[in-house]
Amino acid sequence: MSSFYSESTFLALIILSVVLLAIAALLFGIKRHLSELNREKFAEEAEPSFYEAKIKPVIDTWNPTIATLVIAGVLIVILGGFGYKFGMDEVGVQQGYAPSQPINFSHKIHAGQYEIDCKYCHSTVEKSKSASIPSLNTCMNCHKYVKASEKYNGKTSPEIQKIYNAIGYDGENMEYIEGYEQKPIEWIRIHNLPDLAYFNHSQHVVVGKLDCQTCHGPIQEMDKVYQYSTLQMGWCIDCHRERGIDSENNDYYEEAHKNMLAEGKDYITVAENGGLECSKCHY
Amino acid sequence: MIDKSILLDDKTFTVGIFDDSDKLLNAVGTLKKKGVKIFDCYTPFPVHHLDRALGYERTNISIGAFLCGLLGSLTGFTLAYSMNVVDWPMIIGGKPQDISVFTSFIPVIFELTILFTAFGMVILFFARTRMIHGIKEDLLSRRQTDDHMVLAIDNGEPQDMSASEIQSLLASEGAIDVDASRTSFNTSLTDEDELAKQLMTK
Amino acid sequence: MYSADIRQPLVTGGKTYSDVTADICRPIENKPTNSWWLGFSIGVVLLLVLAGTLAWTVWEGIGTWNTNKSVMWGWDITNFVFWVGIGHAGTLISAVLLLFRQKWRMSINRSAEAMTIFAVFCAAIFPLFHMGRVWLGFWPLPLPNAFGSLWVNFNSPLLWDVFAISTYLSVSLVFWYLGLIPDIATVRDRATSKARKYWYGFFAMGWNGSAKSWGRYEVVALILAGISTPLVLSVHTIVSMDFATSVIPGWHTTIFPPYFVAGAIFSGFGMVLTLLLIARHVMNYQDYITKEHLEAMTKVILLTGSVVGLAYITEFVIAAYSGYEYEQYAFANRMFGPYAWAYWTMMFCNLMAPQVFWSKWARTTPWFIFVISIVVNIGMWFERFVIIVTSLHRDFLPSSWVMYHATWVEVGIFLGTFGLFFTCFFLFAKFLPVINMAEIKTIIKDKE
Amino acid sequence: MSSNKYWKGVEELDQTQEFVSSNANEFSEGLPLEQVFSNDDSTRANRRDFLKYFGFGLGAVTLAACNKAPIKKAIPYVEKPDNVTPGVPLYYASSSVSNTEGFPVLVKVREGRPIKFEPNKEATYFGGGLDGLGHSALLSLYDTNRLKGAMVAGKRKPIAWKDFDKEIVTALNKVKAAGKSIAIVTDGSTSLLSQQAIADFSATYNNTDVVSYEPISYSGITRANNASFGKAIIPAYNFQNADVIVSFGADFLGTWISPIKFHSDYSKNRVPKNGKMSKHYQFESIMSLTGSNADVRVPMKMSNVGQHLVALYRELGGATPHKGMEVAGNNIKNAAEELRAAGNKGLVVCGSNNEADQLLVNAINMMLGGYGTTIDTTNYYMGQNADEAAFTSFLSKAKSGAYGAVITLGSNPVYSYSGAEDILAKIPLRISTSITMDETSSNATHVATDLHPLESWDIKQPYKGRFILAQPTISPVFEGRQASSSLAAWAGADVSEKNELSHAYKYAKKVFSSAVGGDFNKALELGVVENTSSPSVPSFNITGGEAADALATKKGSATELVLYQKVGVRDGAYGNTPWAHEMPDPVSKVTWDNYLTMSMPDAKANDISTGDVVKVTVPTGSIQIPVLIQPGQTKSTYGIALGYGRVLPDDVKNDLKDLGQNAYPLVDMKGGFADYTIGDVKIERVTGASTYEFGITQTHYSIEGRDIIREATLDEYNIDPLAGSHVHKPKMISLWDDYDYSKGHHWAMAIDLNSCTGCSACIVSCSIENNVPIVGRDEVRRRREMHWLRIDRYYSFEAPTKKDLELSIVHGGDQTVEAGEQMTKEKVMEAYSEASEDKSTAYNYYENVKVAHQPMMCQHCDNAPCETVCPVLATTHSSEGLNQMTYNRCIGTKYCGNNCPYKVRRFNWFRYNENEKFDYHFSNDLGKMVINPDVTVRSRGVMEKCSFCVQRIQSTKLTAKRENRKMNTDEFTTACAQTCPSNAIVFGDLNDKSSEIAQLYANDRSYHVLEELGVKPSVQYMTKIRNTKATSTKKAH
Repeated sequence: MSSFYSESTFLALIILSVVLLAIAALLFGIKRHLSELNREKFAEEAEPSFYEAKIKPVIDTWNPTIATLVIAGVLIVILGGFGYKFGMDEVGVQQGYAPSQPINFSHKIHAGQYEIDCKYCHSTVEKSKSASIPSLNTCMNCHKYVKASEKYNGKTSPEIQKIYNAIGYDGENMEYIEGYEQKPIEWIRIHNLPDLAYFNHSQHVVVGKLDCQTCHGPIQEMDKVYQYSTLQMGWCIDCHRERGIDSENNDYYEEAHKNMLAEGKDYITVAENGGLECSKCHY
Repeated sequence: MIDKSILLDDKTFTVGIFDDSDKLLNAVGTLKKKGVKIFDCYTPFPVHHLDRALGYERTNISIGAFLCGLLGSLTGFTLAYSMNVVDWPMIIGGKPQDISVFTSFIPVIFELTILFTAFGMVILFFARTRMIHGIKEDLLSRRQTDDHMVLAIDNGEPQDMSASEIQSLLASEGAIDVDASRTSFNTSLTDEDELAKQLMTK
Repeated sequence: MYSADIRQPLVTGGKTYSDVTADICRPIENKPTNSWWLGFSIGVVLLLVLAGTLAWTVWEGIGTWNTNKSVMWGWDITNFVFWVGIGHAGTLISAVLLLFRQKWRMSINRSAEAMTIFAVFCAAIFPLFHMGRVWLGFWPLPLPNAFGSLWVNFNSPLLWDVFAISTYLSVSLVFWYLGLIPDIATVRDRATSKARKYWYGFFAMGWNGSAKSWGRYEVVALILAGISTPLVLSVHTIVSMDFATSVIPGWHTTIFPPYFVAGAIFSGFGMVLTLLLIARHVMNYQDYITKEHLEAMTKVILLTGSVVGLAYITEFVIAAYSGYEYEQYAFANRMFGPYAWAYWTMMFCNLMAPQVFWSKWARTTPWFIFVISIVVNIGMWFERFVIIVTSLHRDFLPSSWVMYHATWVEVGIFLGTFGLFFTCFFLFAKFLPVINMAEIKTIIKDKE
Repeated sequence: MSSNKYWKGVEELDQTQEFVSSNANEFSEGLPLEQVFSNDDSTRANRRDFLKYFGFGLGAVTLAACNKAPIKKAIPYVEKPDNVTPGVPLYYASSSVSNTEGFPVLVKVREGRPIKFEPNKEATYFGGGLDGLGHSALLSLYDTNRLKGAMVAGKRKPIAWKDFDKEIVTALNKVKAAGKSIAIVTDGSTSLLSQQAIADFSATYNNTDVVSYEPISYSGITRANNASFGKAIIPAYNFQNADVIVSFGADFLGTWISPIKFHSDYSKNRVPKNGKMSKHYQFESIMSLTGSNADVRVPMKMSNVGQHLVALYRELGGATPHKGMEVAGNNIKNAAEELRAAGNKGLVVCGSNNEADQLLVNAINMMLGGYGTTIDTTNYYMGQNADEAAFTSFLSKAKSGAYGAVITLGSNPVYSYSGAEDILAKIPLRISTSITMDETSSNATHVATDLHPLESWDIKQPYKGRFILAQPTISPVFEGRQASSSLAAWAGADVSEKNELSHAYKYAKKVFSSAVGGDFNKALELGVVENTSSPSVPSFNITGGEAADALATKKGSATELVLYQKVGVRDGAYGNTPWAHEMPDPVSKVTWDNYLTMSMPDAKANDISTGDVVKVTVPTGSIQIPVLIQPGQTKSTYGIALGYGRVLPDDVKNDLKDLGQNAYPLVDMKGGFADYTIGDVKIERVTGASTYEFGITQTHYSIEGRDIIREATLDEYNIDPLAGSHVHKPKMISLWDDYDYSKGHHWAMAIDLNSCTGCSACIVSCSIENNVPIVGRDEVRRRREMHWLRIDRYYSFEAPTKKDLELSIVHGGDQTVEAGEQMTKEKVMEAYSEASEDKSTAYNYYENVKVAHQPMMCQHCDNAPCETVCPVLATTHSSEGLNQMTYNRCIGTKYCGNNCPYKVRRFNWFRYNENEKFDYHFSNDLGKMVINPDVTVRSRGVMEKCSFCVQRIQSTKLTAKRENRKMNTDEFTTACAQTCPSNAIVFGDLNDKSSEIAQLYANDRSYHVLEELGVKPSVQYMTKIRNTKATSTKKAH
């Protein structure tokens, strides 16, 4: 019942069909123009075109009032609709945002190829609202030894060298440099939620039992991380309307689970559990 | 949809010009009685009973208005119901989240009914009478929007009486001017000199 | 043949059709007079004040007003209701009087409708700019959006307002424009300059005054009048619900809808009179706006003023009878509290002042009517001020009782709306026929 | 500002201890913030943006803090520091900043920033509450005017500590060589570290004199106790043991000695249990917070307090020939009767600083047998024990040129001691240790900038045997050094940091093991160590008769000026914190100002009204100040609050520049002690001065007879538990089925009007928790204060005689007021007064006003009227019963605010954050650090209001869900309930039948305000029971 509105299909379909019609008309015009050129070339007597023969009489008999209003209306709907949709869906939405990071860290290698658990590095994801970017010493747990030198003629990979430069590690002698002035790595944040929205990773990962990929996409295949989801409110709402909570295995939901069984339902969606209420995310 | 009977294109008319609505009404009555087919009359103000004298049916535009209003009511209800009850019901001031909250929708339904009726009807009217911005006007007398009333008879229409009989009848009914072949012209798109020339020839 | 049952002629001076046309088109076709320039300049200066004060409000925040934690609506909504009230006369005169076949309306309905539209423009400024975040002013529209499609609250009287005011404005515009078409055609056909020909031609929509068109036109006008009448009533009813549906003592009153509608007609006629008396004097329209018209309108003022007065008294009696201490206090506080001056100004202006119209002399003396019409306007502004501010400044908990006085910004915005109003009105008087020529022509003969 | 660097941190957070210790220098440089603050973006940063700047380095500051102060060694209260998780707060037990004697608190730290004080519930002795000023003082940490390091007079930039120390040591040695003395002027701090450091310093410089100085003196008590039983102490008062409390001018709930603890003790006995509650008599001249809560409040003149004490002594059977002076209504006799009946459960306290008065008080308490029960001289109070006589003699010695150097250790005598500035200026070497350029520092030659208490180690001993440990909760923001380390440095110790362990840490550990003993880490975790002994009864050296003789001849003066402290500002030491100033005074509701309180009869007699500026002349000086008419004020007495008129550095902004008048110069030192009651007051209206407008949050003082606060007397309540609630209310009907809140949670609050004293701590706690903006005096004048929670205060008085009143219809028309009726309408009260035949005493009724306090916040109505009217659904209800305010959806029509019957909605009229005009610490880079990252900083043009601390609800629910368990409602509470020292506010889940809130809802005293509106509030109040004999509760109409 909700998808009709929530997906804004109504507006989208109208706009789409109008655009397709416009393209068809354009193509038709080009074709006619070409054939006219052709005719001129062969100096043929111009036979009445399809337009002149069939369409013009219709237009001539059209009511100018209705025609004007329809054209104006269609224009307003198209322009206004596009403008509004642009304002709503494009401004501030950074889906696909993939900035270059100071270190070309590849999730494809780490998470995909080596299957390192996400939580190894993003260690606070089960405890806190933020998943946190790992500190350099987490990197060093492996990269003390892993230098990918086999790919670089025995030298340390230049990307790994950046870690060493930052933390002050002598890759040759495998030891930390005393008194080294450390420099932080300034990563560029990709997933930005506005200040007014409260999002908690632990809620979704621990309680909601979501995979990282649900929101972050096939991160294990990304050489360069990009923003997979729109991170718009509508996107959150859709998910909250569809997904159920695990009421059976969490004692917190004991009462809710009982009520659910009493009502003969299979599961409770997040929305039914109050997941669409404003102060779940905005306070 | 357009009422084609009001178009003056490519026609020539015998016109009688009156400066008094009573005389015009009398003339219409007389002509009708004599079986003259009158094309239309043009007056600067609504002359009462003229349409009846010309034998016009009352317009059924009100039915269209009613349907538009009905559409407005439905739109209002659908809007409110689908948004506040179906798609995203919320707890608002402890009010129910079902159809019983309908009373709150009444003002919006009412306003949309009026809005749809008014716009629908006016659009129908414009469409019926072929009016929209940028349409050129078809005039038979420059003063037909000022103080002259024009009784127009289509020359292309077969009449029982001869043209001259009709003209003299018009003159006898008090027309201040009778013209046997007048074609439509417009003021807004025609240059003033050009217009003067056109009017001179008539 | 069809004379109306009116004792005095509606148009005096033995005008012919072409006299009417000439008289009414004169201001349009001639160069503006000095008095027009003077009035227009004042209007524009005030309009600049409006622009300045609104810009300041948006730039700094509505903290530049003096509204506070208890009186969150002050001059803003007072002015809104004031202007919406004024905006009722035009459509009402045209619609209701058309339905009642009151032919005397014909001289005044054009300018009254124009006034309606300009007044609604002025009114619309306030609900928009009283928003803390005016740039999000489109949010009360039920548009699909990216917030999961978060809709609007159909329970809220403010949302009803959005629908009511926008419907009222658009229907009034249509009604006004429809009436203008034959007259624009007249101006078009008299025009000699290219630009005038083009523009009046553009807006005349090809009107040629055929009997068939007139037949349809009259039906459409009648139905529009028919639906505009409940619309007019509904708009101020809904505005009154902004207050009536709340819990605040002094607001939470079921009498509000009829009381507000009567008040709106009252204030609307007051403003119509003010404007017409000026126009009549400046444009020498004494033959079209006769004393008969003035008398008819003063009678309406007398009636509606008395209705409003009755509402004031009823409201008070009901509050006294209610046994509800907050309601009782709210009304006692209006009369004798710190804003008693506003209450008694209102009572004087709205209830007492119009009673002079029992006198025939008062009803037919233009300068006197003008004075009373101004008094009525002032009184109706105070009515809204009394309802809004005195109810809010002392409601339930005495700890939150406050006083409220406007800042220069609020005063500037209010004055500025007069600038907008008069600028629009002077432009209207310059470019469009202020009296409905086509209709006037139908009644020239009704003089016997 | 933007070029300053406040934080040291790394980009990345690290969780392991090893990493921190193995990378000692890791945090010395490298600042994400430095860059952030150096561009213009910083001016737009707010709340969660702050986290964005840290990006991924959340918590960096926490770890950076280890650099200077090894937090890893500190034991956090709840979690171990190696569990530091960005987004999850840590709580450290520490000591309150503003209570220099030491008061246990928890410091809530987010990502290395202390963002809030919360009461330490482990420290049961102290009551588990906190006061408004205590909360406000947090901002002193983020004060942009803090000094950036060691300063030498005349130089704008800090100099290196090494050079500074060298200069000081050379200078000190010169002083020693010249045979002059060094003075150390300490404050009343009970810091063991300071004491140890002073001892070490004195060992090196044996020419050192130590004198302690406090702006507010309690030496009358200490000297009287010394005379009475040979101990120059302030005893510990146990109000919880007292059944009858008689206070003569002691504002023990507001400002006297240790008010937070007194609050909790006092309130334990104020809720009727088994038909009993304590009885509180208050005799006073000004209307104090304590007086506003008394069962019997009697106006008196403070200059007559000795005579009244004599009368009480005699009534109690004391052997004295003197009669003393009775007060109106024979209340001394009544009090004496009740005290006698209570025996050792009676307690008499007195706010006078006169030794003679206190001697008689001691005698009376001895007679009652209160020593050992209500008064504990064994585990006595250690704070505020400075003796102004010692300071006066120090000054006269200084005047003679005996001192070559003075070190002011935390104290600020230049501000609060008139004349100290000139005398101190005679000492060539003046070293101050304040953290800001205060009055004393700007007068000093050197400033050895101290660390903020939240950056410092300390061990305090507010009560004998009760220790409070303070630990740093943040790495030093600036290059300060703890004062104890400075002293040690000058005494020759090496105070440089070794192995990341600061000198102060080692010092604290040393002092702990010698002075306290036990497990240091355990002590840090709890924050308090108790090492008390059972109270004993002292033996008296002096009889009451002698004391009475001494007082018998003392005559009161015809007019008197009482210098008092305001609850929010106290002595003014932390008087530059905007939160404290914006907190309305609990009694007068005035913010940001001090004023001359004047009684209604005096004002009427002299035709003075509130806001008139007058010149007050007393023998000690004169002052120009606006007047505030204060109901309850004794006729012919006037009051001015101390602690105002601070001279702050030039770059403080907005209203902090202009903080009232300094009344300290008026303190009378003639008798060798500080007398805060001064006779012979002359009031002249300043001609030509325009009326001063106060920023006052409540201007209407009466309740207008409305059923908003319900009251009953104890007797009535004992007969009928529903007393006070017999109000005719309409029957509620609903047009539809109400929403069913019985599933899941249903959050609700209960407020006991009996426990609530109106102290306003909750207001400040709420403001800090919820990032409520400070708007300044001018916005308060326009009635736009933003507090989500306010405390309404209403006055009423009882008609002693029957009178016929002529009144306008709005005030109920002509009426007859019977004797004993309670008048609750402003105009009725005025008309009653005016109806008096004797015009000179007409307004004396106003001396006897009764006061009621009522906290008021969003009632989270189940049928909320605000929700219905919002066009855009910005305020809706949650299924858990919360009225949700969605700021980002709000377009600011303000309709909801108008339609709120409780008027608790607050609108952001301006952009209050990031706005120079409203720069009260939320607009600068440093002040922003105090912002709670879990709560949105509201933008301009949106409505806001109490959310029932929904961020706490959500986080507690989440914790429960994560831990796979049911939620306990006592797991958490709202910020207001948490901080309430008298436990008047209870928050919880109504659907949890075992919870305290569910039980309170079933209480007979419970009612809802304005329940007849049918809005179904979720906040419930409980009838105020007064322990008075009054039988009539009829209300005048």
